[in-house]
Amino acid sequence: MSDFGPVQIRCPVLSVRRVDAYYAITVVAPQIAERFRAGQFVAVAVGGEASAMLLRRPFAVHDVKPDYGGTVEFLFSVRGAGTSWLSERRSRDLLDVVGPLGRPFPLPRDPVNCALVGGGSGGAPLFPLAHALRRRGCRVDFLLGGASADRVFSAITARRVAETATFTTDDGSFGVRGPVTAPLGRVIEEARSDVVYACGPMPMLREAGAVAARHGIPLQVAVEETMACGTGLCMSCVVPVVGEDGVTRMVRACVDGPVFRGERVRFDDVGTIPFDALGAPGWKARPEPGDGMADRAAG
Amino acid sequence: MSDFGPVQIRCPVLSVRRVDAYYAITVVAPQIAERFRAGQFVAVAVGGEASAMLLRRPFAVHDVKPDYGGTVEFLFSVRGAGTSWLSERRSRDLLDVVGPLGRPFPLPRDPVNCALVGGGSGGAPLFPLAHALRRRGCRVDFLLGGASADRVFSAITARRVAETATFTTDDGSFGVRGPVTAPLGRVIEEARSDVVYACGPMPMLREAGAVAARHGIPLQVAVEETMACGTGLCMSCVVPVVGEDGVTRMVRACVDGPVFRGERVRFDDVGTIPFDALGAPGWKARPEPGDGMADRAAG
Amino acid sequence: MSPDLRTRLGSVHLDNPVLTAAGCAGTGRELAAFFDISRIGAVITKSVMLEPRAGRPAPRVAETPSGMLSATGLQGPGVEVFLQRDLPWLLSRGGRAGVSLAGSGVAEYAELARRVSEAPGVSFLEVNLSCANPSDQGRHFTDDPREAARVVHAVRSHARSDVPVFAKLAADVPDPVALAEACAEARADGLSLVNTVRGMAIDPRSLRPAVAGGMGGVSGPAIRPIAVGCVYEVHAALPELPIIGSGGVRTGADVLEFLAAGASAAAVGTVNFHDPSACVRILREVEEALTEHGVRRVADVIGAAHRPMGAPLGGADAPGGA
Amino acid sequence: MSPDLRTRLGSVHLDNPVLTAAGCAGTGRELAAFFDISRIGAVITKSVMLEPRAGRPAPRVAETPSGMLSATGLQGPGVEVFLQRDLPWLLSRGGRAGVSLAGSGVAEYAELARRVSEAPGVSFLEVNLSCANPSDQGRHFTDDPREAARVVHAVRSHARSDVPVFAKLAADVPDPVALAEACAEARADGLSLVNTVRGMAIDPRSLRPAVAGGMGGVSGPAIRPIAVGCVYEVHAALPELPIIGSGGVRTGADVLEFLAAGASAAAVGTVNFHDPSACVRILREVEEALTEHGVRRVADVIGAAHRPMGAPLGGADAPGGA
Ligand SMILES: Cc1cc2nc3c(=O)[nH]c(=O)nc-3n(C[C@H](O)[C@H](O)[C@H](O)COP(=O)(O)OP(=O)(O)OC[C@H]3O[C@@H](n4cnc5c(N)ncnc54)[C@H](O)[C@@H]3O)c2cc1C
Ligand SMILES: Cc1cc2nc3c(=O)[nH]c(=O)nc-3n(C[C@H](O)[C@H](O)[C@H](O)COP(=O)(O)OP(=O)(O)OC[C@H]3O[C@@H](n4cnc5c(N)ncnc54)[C@H](O)[C@@H]3O)c2cc1C
Ligand SMILES: Cc1cc2nc3c(=O)[nH]c(=O)nc-3n(C[C@H](O)[C@H](O)[C@H](O)COP(=O)(O)O)c2cc1C
Ligand SMILES: Cc1cc2nc3c(=O)[nH]c(=O)nc-3n(C[C@H](O)[C@H](O)[C@H](O)COP(=O)(O)O)c2cc1C
Ligand code: FES
Ligand code: FES
Repeated sequence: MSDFGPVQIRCPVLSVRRVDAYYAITVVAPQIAERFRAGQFVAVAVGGEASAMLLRRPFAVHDVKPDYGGTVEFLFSVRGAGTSWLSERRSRDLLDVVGPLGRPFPLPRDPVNCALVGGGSGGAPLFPLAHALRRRGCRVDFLLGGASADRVFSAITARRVAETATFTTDDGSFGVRGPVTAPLGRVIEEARSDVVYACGPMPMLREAGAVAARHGIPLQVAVEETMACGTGLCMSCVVPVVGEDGVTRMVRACVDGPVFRGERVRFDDVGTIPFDALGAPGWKARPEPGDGMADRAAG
Repeated sequence: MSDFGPVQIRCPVLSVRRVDAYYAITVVAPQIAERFRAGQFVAVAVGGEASAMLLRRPFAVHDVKPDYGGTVEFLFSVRGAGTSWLSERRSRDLLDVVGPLGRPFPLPRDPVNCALVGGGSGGAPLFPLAHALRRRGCRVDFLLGGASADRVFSAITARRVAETATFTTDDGSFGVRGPVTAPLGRVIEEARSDVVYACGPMPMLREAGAVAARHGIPLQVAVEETMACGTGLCMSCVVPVVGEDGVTRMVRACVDGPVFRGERVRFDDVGTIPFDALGAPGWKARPEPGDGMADRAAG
Repeated sequence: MSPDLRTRLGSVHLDNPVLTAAGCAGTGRELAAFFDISRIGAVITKSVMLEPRAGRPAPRVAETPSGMLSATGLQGPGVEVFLQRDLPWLLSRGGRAGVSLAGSGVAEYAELARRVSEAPGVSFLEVNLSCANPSDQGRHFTDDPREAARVVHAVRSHARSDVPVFAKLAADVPDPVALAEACAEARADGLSLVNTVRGMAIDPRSLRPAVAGGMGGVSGPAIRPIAVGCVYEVHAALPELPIIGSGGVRTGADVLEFLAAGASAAAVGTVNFHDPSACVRILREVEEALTEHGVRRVADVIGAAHRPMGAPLGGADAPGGA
Repeated sequence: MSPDLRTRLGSVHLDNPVLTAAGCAGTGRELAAFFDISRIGAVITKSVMLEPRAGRPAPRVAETPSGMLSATGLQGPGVEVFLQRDLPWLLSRGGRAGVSLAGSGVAEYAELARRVSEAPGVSFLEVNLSCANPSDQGRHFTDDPREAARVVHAVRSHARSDVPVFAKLAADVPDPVALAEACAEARADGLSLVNTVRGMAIDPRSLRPAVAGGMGGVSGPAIRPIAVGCVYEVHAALPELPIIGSGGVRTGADVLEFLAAGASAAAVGTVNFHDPSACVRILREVEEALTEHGVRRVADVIGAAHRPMGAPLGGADAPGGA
């Protein structure tokens, strides 16, 4: 309906490739490609018409290209039945894709220095971000981590687009052994980073937030919460986020995120309803007029 | 387990072809091909691993060939979601097939004259039967009917294997207009048929039975009842059949059939529990000793 | 000639029988990105409560075969924001609003009924009775027909008299027909059948409940036969009472299944999550199926499954017709 | 080292927790074409009645999303043929027999219990309580905990004392926990949860009920979350009572889901129709999953979902262990 909102389309698969431990699927989807901004994701129906799998699978967009009117690429590792089905697609199959979804990464107006931190498949959305930042003249430093060498995302591309690229693995099979947030402080200092962008599991994001806070620089995170719809309908993906008014609300990661300002996310309270969140059990409406309306600003 | 019973195998699709209004799928399935006898069918899982369709789809085997160790072919028209999915298979896809299932057509010892009557896809099992009969020196006369020209099954093959081939369509677009049982009496007379084999919907089988009875010759029917398992487990496919002891029992079309002696099937009572069927409401156990054991002979 | 899709929910006339189910479409704002929400019969809003509510902790959902398990805990901004922001937005887009109410006690339901029914533009109220009843040890109002009837009676008494009240029931209750009868006696103008079915999923990795709090509600096509059976039995017992059917509607054929069982409209719930354009696709499929069946008015299908085999679809006896 | 798959149903020790569900595997004869039936924990036979029974008219089944609707009406040859022909066949193949009983009144159940339990080789009895109760207007015995308890009590009193009696219940009853408690008080040695869930499907072509008689029972993966939830709640209330879980078991992971919820064994029903080799595949999957979880004894998984997150799987508190 709108030119900015998401669309739902059946798009032909252009290619399915193996990339280390991941599969990369490229679909022809001009309407998604033209709307896309870095940080957004797509939600893909899996299992075909007679599928018992009712929930779409969300994937960060890894790349868009102008070929064939506009293509969209996402990368994924096989985790369960949905990604297993996806990995068996062949070119010319049709995929039912909704996107682009979610709020994109905010881009700085000025050519500042940016550290991009990704854990596992959380590296995916950082690549279109890196390109966008480079177009604005920003310096990009990449930090990518994974369980093992084959789970570090697109290391070669990272080296190409970034000033520096640091890799970590849990097993030490590639780059530095340890969590991807461990070298972050050093990179921030060496690159004089002005802002950190991070995507990955919650504990990693929390740790990135702690490092950024120590260096007094802002952090933008893209969260990966379980999402049943991706379009804001089901309320399954909520995280506790502090609004501009200081009130914590349970906001939807899919439409109010997945990108949030790092210091706004109450990482320690993810998976709970904080007692002081708007509408938490025992919470009492404050009598100020117009209060209820403030949740418009959530996120 | 046994060399005669059915097997369950994942077989590669060799080819999917369109034949008029039907699709023909050939799978490589040596263990099924070697066990197969005319009249038996296969039950195919549809929709893939994550399918919401839980019931196998039964299809009569149309042909077996020795290629690739043994291939099995079945023909089907697209009716609902299951056959629609099947029609989209491509070669090298794997199909989960159970077979061969059911009791085959009994073959005459002597080279007698046989009239084979098939309605719509009910023509399928008559082709391997025709070949088997020809190998025994029997005369074969084919009668094939369908709603329209493109639903008359394998007319060319029928002409080739049979002495005579008569075709009928509901709309008159091919052969004689009208039901396939209409010319049956004439064919029986002209060909001096000794036995009729029929496969198709219940009303057609009933009518074929009436014609055969009028000519005083036996009839073998293969029924197409809704089948949830095809292997005798679910009791969904029962038809009222009179046993050798004169007692009507609700017997399973999938394992006790699909082939029955025509005069044993109570066509008029299909879809009911006849009041005199063993165990019908109000039915009382007769006191003769050993009575209960008689249902071994059912069908 | 394209078939006449109009249907009636008591005194309310709707353009067509395809609605959204409560809690599965917000107030229509998100779906409006995918289609013009004025095209569907009505949007039944997420259940509105008096106060803002944060809902249940995550994880809130798990996938189950042909369905899902959810426990969102009725998160929402409260009735004030609903009336000031959400409802006006829906009406401004030409949408028809069925407003679902959820209270934590009879008095709350009554106040909600008064405030919401007095807002201009509300087509009907739906009373979500699958809420914990504080005066019955937290069991649902649907667990006891008398408690359900008390709520329905309070809502009916406090709502504007020209706004029909639909009581929304669950299928997994002691006796759905008895519950429906109790609601009818309490002057419900109609029923909405069914809410989610209690269930649980266990995470294969942790072997612990997949949804925080353990039990949740099963929805989606998996529960459709349960829902259709419930509509059929209730319609058989109370043929005059209009019913909104829901539970796993995915296609136009599913809508006709609910109508044939006795519903006058069908609401699409979980399938919106799978397919945000579902409602308009379903609407098209309903039209196509009616054309194929040679039925001119959708209202003629209502209750068809109760008529003897071979009886023509349609005729003057079809209740709820437009 | 491959994990220890042994489990216990009261006094009965089984080699592994994978059973067939009543009415979905006959007495094992058909499945024996696909695998050696002595390899699975036990075959629960189709419910045996006193007299031969023709069942319900066709059509008896319809496919539903991830499930099926059925109304077969307990067709069977009666207890005499069962004891003379079917049971001996199963035992001759080395199969373990759990025999399901269905009666049309308390006296019939009692006589069946006596005759069947006295046959040599019967491992346990399962009492199918989802049968019409002639002294209660044809409602099921499960609809009233007192009626269910009467049957269980009669079976327990007439069966040989060393043959455990499992009461098989439905999930869609007023209060599954209360029903389970009534059965426990009537000295059931264990429970079997759950039977099919009432439902209906309507044929899209005729718009009439797809199964003769209208209502039927929904089974298959679609009902698994309902079944798992029922097992979880009953196990929480009656942790000492062994439970046979059933409802949509399709994979080894599903077996572990039932065990984690509190079952001591899981029965495969409808999925046998889809995949006649299912039981042995599932057995292999259970073994693989346990190895992956690093659990040495399947019994350690029983009730795992009731333990706090992070608690190790296993330990001496696991009930029903071998
Ligand atoms: C915004 C967002 C972006 C993502 N981007 C990527 C990406 O670029 N590459 C990638 O490999 N993965 C990504 N993921 C995770 C990806 O969605 C899951 O791996 C995938 O849904 C698993 O599906 P499955 O059927 O194989 O697994 P199953 O475990 O069988 O799935 C069962 C259910 O759980 C959900 N689920 C399982 N794992 C996750 C998870 N990690 N996060 C969210 N939901 C999950 C599924 O969506 C499904 O509903 C992203 C997740 C989110 C929320
Ligand atoms: C022994 C036997 C042999 C058969 N051989 C052939 C054949 O050679 N070629 C052919 O085209 N068809 C054959 N059929 C019919 C074929 O099985 C159905 O057309 C097919 O199952 C339809 O599946 P669907 O998912 O497309 O249809 P849907 O209508 O969506 O199926 C829904 C359910 O109904 C069952 N069903 C639907 N139609 C039939 C039917 N006519 N008979 C039995 N079950 C049905 C399906 O199996 C499924 O369980 C045979 C049926 C039987 C019993
Ligand atoms: C995530 C979710 C939220 C729901 N919220 C509500 C609600 O607020 N009020 C209500 O009456 N029903 C609610 N329901 C129930 C649905 O309205 C619907 O009755 C049920 O899900 C069955 O329909 P379905 O299978 O099409 O989803 C909710 C269901 C889901 C899955
Ligand atoms: C066709 C069919 C026949 C059944 N017959 C019986 C029966 O005779 N006795 C019984 O207690 N349960 C019977 N059941 C219920 C199953 O044993 C099982 O409890 C139920 O189907 C749920 O498990 P499932 O989803 O794995 O099938 C039957 C189920 C089906 C589908
Ligand atoms: S995933 Fe449904 S609201 Fe976010
Ligand atoms: S189809 Fe299951 S017994 Fe015949």
